[in-house]
Amino acid sequence: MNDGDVKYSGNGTTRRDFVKVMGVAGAGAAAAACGPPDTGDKLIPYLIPPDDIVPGTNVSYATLLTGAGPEPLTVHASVRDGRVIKLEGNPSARTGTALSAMAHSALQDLYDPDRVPGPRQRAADALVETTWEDAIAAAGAAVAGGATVLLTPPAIGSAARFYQEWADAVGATWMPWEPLGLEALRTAHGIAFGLDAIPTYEINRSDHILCFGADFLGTWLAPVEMGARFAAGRFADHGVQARFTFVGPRLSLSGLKADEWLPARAGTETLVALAIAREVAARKADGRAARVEGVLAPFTLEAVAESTGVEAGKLADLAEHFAAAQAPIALPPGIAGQGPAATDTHLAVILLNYVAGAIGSTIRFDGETVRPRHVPFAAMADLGRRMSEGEIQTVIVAGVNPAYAMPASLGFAEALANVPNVISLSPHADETAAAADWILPSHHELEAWGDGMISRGYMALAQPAMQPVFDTRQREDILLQVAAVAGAAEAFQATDYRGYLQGVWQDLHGRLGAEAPTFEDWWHRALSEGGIALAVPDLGDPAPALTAAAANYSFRAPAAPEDFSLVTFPTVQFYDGRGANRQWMQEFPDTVTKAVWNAWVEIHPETAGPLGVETGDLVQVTTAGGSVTAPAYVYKGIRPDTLAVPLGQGHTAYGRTAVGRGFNALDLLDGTPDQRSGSLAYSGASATLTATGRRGKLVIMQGHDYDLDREIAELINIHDVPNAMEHEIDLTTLVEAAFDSDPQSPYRWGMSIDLNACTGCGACVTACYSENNLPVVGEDLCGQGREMSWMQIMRYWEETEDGYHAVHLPTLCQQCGDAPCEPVCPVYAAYHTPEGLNGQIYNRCVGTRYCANNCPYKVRRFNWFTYEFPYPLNLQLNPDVTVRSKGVMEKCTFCVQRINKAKLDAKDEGRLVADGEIQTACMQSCPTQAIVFGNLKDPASRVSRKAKGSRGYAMLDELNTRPAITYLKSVTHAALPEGAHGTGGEHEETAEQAPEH
Amino acid sequence: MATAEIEVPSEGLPSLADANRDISRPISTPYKRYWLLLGICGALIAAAGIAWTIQIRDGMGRAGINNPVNWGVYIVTFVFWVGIAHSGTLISAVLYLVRSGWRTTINRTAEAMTIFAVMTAGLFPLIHLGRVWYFYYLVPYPSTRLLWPNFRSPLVWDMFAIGTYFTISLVFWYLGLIPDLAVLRDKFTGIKKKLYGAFSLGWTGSVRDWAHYRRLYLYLAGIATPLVLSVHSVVSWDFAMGVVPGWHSTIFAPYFVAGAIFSGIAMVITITIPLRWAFGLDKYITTYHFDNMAKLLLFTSLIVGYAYGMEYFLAWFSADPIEMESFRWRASGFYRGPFWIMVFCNVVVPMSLWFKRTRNSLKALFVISVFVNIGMWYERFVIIVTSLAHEFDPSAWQVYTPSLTELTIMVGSFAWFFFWFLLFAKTLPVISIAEVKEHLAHEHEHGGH
Amino acid sequence: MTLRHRLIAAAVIVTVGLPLVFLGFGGATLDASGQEAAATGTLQEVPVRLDPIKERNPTGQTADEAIAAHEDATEGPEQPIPFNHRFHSQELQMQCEYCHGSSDQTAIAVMPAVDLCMGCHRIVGANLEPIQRLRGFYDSGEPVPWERVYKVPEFVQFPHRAHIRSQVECEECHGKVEEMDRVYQYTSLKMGWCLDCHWDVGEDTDVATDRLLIEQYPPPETPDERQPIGLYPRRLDQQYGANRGPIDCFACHY
Amino acid sequence: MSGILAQFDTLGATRKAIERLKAEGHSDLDVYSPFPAPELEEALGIVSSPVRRWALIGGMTGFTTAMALTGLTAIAYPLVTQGKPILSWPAYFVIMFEMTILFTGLFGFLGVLHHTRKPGRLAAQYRTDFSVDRFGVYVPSAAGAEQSGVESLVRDAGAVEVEVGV
Repeated sequence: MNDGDVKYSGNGTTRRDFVKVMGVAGAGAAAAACGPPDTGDKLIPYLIPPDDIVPGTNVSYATLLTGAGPEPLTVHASVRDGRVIKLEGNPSARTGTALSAMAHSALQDLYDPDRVPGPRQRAADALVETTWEDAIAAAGAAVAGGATVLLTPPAIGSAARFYQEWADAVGATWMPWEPLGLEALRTAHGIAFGLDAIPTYEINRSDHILCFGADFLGTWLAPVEMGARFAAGRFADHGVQARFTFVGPRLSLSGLKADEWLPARAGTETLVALAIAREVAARKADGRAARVEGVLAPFTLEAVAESTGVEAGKLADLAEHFAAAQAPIALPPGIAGQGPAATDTHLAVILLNYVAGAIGSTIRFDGETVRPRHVPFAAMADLGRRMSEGEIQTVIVAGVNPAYAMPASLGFAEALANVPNVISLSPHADETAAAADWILPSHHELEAWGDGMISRGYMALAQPAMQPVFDTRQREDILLQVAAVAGAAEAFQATDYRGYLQGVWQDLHGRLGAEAPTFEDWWHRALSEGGIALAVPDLGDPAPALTAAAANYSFRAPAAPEDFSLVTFPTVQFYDGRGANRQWMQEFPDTVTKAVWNAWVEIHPETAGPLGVETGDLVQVTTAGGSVTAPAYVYKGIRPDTLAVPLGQGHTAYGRTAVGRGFNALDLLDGTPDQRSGSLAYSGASATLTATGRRGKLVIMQGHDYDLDREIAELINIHDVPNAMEHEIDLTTLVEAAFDSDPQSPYRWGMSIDLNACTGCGACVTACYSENNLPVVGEDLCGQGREMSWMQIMRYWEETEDGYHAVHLPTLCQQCGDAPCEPVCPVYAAYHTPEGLNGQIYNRCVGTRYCANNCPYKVRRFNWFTYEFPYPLNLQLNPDVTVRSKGVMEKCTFCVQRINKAKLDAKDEGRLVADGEIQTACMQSCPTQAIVFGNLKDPASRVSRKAKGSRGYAMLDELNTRPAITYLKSVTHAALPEGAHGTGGEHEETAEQAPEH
Repeated sequence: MATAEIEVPSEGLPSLADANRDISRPISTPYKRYWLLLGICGALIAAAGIAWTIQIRDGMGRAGINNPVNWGVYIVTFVFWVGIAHSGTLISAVLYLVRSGWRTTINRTAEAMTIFAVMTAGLFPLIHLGRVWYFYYLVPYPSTRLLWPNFRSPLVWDMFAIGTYFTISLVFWYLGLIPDLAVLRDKFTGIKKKLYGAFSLGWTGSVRDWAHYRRLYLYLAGIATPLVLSVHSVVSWDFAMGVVPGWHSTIFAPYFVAGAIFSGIAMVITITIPLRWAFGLDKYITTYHFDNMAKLLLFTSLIVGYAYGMEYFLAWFSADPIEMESFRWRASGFYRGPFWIMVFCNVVVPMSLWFKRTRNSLKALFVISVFVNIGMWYERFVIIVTSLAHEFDPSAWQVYTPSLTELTIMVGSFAWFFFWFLLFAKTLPVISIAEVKEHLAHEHEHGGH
Repeated sequence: MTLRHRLIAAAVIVTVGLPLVFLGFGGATLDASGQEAAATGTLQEVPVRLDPIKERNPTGQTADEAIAAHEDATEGPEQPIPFNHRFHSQELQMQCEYCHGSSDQTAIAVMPAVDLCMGCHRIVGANLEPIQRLRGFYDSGEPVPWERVYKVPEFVQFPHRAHIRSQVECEECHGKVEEMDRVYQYTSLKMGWCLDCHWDVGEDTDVATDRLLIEQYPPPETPDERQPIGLYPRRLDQQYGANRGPIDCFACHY
Repeated sequence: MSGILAQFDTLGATRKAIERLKAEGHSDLDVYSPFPAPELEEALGIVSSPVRRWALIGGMTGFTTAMALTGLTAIAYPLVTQGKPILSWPAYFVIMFEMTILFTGLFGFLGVLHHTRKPGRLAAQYRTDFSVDRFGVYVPSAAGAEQSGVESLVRDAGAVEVEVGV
């Protein structure tokens, strides 16, 4: 929770000293009921009171997360008694308080019990403890030896400058690398417009989004920002919303929101794009069309339909509509669509955007988006070769994990073994660190200084939010010390990175001109606000001209795979694999399959049927790269001739949580790079599939895929929006009724959830874990239906006339006014509060579990065991929320701790709680603002207005439980079958499968 | 009492003294097998005790139950035993009120069964409690928390109903025992005499005492009858008060009561047949009695069968797709096995009782009664588990399979029940001597001249 | 016969006793410890606002006596440093807030930083043995491991700030600390004891919030006919009507 | 001690003896029977038992106690569940019903103990045969003159054994 104004860490020392003390006491205070160390009967005061901290209250520090998925996020680290207990989006950021699931889980990355606790040295086959002095000395000597390579994540800002200077100073090569990089996109834009840039995709302004595979709502470019833009573009209350067409072999998280799906064969997105571009050009017949006539000529609908497996008719309709659109936009293939000819695909999409007039209107090169440059995959492959040929003396790996993220078939890990000195600066004992000779563990982002340009002209500043948990050091400080030993100290004025950073910012400050504040004030403001907006240089023509190279580009025909074509895709929870060490992410139900703690192979029913394969059966997938045996997931959102596997699992190191889960999809890739951009081909490899006949284990958190027309998940056609309401949701009766809340209470807390805006990204779920001390129970217990998540996102299929549409349904306690769970409790542990909440009093609960039986929404969770929070994970626990122990029922409380705090604040100021003053954790972190919380008794509150909207409905309304949560129906352009809400003919057959999970 | 309809063969009619001797014989005679059985029961109880201890240490997770299916074998077995508990007081009270003399020879056994069954059933609400060490939160007593139990909760009703039922049954049973205890007091010497003497409260059989005695006995029979009906109704409301499709039904109270009587009678038969054989009480418990019980069994079986049918009819008649889906799945889904076992044991098998030959063959009767016991356990399983496993929110559907802990404790509960029953059979007259004498006396009077 | 009479006596107790017990459900008094009785006793005596300075009349205790008194005291845990509250607050007339400052902003008890102690004790009483030990802690950078006196269970959320804002006197819960040589747990902290106040806070603690609430949300003219005594009966209503401490479970347990 | 104890082995004989003795004006007879014998009660002129009053009072107490328990505790700490009234009498009625029955039974039992003077010692004139198959008729304090009369009367009625001066 954010206590009013944000503090900055004046001079780091005060907090350090006090943390020395409070670190311990804090642990106890938080670990209340859950076992781990408690200060028990001791009261530990400060030694010296820090100026900016009141014990027992939260202080937020603005800082920067660059490692949480594809986009950098400025966050507020909420610190209680010296421990970061919660991350929230920086309200002043463009994405507001929104965060991604991965970003929330950065806390568990910080408190990972298996982080490297201190410097390590390889002795024989084991890594043994050593001192920083020895480690630095050894590293320095190694660097002095020359032929050094420094591997880091890409960066813009001081870090980039520092690494370059450092590399120059010690005569090393700096290779910034990002596994799921954007090299193909950059290259394509280079070819098309001679621009080395990443454009901004303003889908919020578009009326027809045509996506060629980019999972822009999950894992591509900027999911949080794109989510917000998408929701804006899909705001359906006025009966209009952007049409969304998805082209590609597999429906990704983003694909699930699409109105229509053109299942093009993997690699043939290029052709689809070109064919449509050709049609659009034919219709537009303007200058731009003429420019590309030649290059598009060969790609007629018929020809393309032939090789893509999409009916020409559909293509024609699509082209028709796309050409007619006011502000069309075509999104590139992203990672999952990144084949052996990635640049071609990107370029094809660019041509389509070009002819459709999107360039310069919905796609802008003068937009906010900036992404650091990095070396392509090909360069890394080459590095591997040079290493194995012994050209490299020393490799310093800081913050990347090539030993895992490079396809095994390239033998990068083996090559590492061939390097005399491998020095890892990773905070985690990941695969690369495991292969290192020395580990000099660096701080976690939340413990470190740093900065970075997160959007054009905005320089974000990162400050340590807490005292390091382990004996680690600032990554750049280590490099400085190493440089010093290597005799390159004089290259730097600053002795530590904080000094260096301030130096860089001094320069920035210098540019501001006369009327600027003093550096101190400016710097402190930057620290407290999380960054500074700088003047943006003029970027020239927003709609640059197409180059001749692009106009005469020769597109290669994609090779048709013999058997199956394989698609490997990153997931929201693991991304490139960095999420695998976090329990929250392992237990995070995959946004598409709802599988947990594992990796799987997605197979179309028509393919699985003949093989007799059902979800959970083990199948073997073999490619040129290798072969894996894994449980199948029968998924209708994929082409019958395509197999899809998620990236990010199958770690051999990286901590207890990650090791030995699922398989590493990269083992299936032979590492063929795209010729032009040097990017790795994540899709398009040809694979063979064999059923092993054995039963594997795949835990799916969704019992049944259809809501059987039970008024649970609702989908309507865009034309029905104005008259969508089945029956008036009469707020007056809803909240005035005495039994919903005390007539004299000014509050009836309620929520509205817009299913149309909800993209199923799951940020809310993880936010809830971190706010409410939810335990993680592990794969087995999940399989037994004993998960503890207070909030789950159900993924229900709704039939449309020529397909199906997924509705993501965030399910949490509905805080019913007429709650079935309450009267059955023999001890009043479940009861109704005067403000309309369903109280659940943990210490009163005796565990009859009657309430859970009687809850129609099945949102109550029972503590079947007492779950452990191994140190230091317990440091993350929120002291404002009781940690529950065995035998107790628990559930969502609408973050009552926040409600109570807000009420206290309001009382202090002699006023009522203002609308929007209370944000539940889920609402706070929702990128699309699908969740709105507030006071239903205030007719002017946002939630009241939303709930009155025409799309509002109450889940399982016929039970008359009078939920405080109003769902807003999801809206699609697709035609819906008469009367049905999507049970279709599936009812019987699917109802059968349900129990077998 | 009108006893004319009793057709005990006048030939070889035991004398009153015979009655004393025969009925109290087992108490003095030693049986090797008896101690063996007692030992086995003890061992099983110990095993269950260990299982429970482990569950308390680790948490309810030791049982197989999960989120949608929060109640499993524990509650199933609880309802099962409450059901068993019913025939006892029913036979005693109701048959007493309607003056069916044939109850005489079995009421003692049946009442004992009631008491032990309630003692067994009463354990399960505790065993299934997540935090059993806080069970006293359910007890209404003035505490520093100033909090009281929620009397709107069916679970609290349950507590009161079961408690009352146990107490009243105990009084009823003990009252019936007093004269017989006096008999034993006069029969034995030494410590036994002292013990039986103490418990017989110095009963002399004075006619004045008999007057008060008969009056109270009548009252107890009177109040016990509505009590019997109320108790299992309350138990059924544990479910019927819920919104769960498959539970939320108005026929539950009569349905459960009938089921309870059904299972109770079955258990009486299951127990009396070996008892009669072991203690050689053929003279007192005759095929006539079994024939009557068999008829009652058949009748209740028909009611139960009707209830099964009616549940489906109502599901269809309600036209509620959720209800319909729930019942469709019950018969064809993951738990179709238990469902059809239930139907076979409770509806099909008892139909053989239409034939007098079956009713009069003790072997057949024994087998059938065992089938019914099994079937009734499965009935509760089907009602509780399948309903919960297939509720409103399809994405929450999840099946449940019992864990070893649960099964151990369930088996233990049977051991616990028979343990007490064995103790009873060895220390107290299993047939009401006084009442038997009453009948014999009248027989002699009539048969005499 | 005596047994018979006992039985009948028991019956009478049951019949007459039970209803009486339930009528007397005022509760806490029934099985409250002596402490609670004491606590509730002093509650009535405490005037609304006391001027602490006037309250306190020094008894001329010397530092050495103070130390000795702390060590000899029987109630409450002995502290690592024999800190004497009586001496500091009664003899030296120090305010509670001087050391336990920001209790009004936070939930947890605020212990003074060693730094604060040293503020005086660099000079004052520097020769005393306990003070030297204190200095030892300070110099070695160790905090003083004070023994905890009051411990609210983990499942209770107790915000000091709310109570201080409602003008609850420190001593209503902590007792007359200025008369304690060694601080001991003065009140039971049992739920019933909390409720004694939460149900019956006086009218003088009315604050703007509640007037505002009443203006905006007047009680309904027609009480909900669905229940005889109003669905949310008096006590719950009045937590909005006057500045009651809430008796809603969720106010403290979550 | 001048009582006379006569033992019979049939119900009929006992009954005859009682009727004659009463006709003779012996009202305070103690009659023992091995099983409940309404006939003998009739003969002795016992029509009803005060136990009924005990049961009635018990029932009423139970009902009111349950009412107090449920109602008062609900008001003591009023908590709302599912919009049900604080005083949900229909729900509370279940409790009242059960406690009514409970108290009826218990009070009735106490009543019997009270009126039968139980627990207590065995009367001097009690014979263990009474718990087997003998009926006993005890005529207390028959003075010398009457003794012979009573004795002959009972023998005449069919007493199988007569003890004088018990």
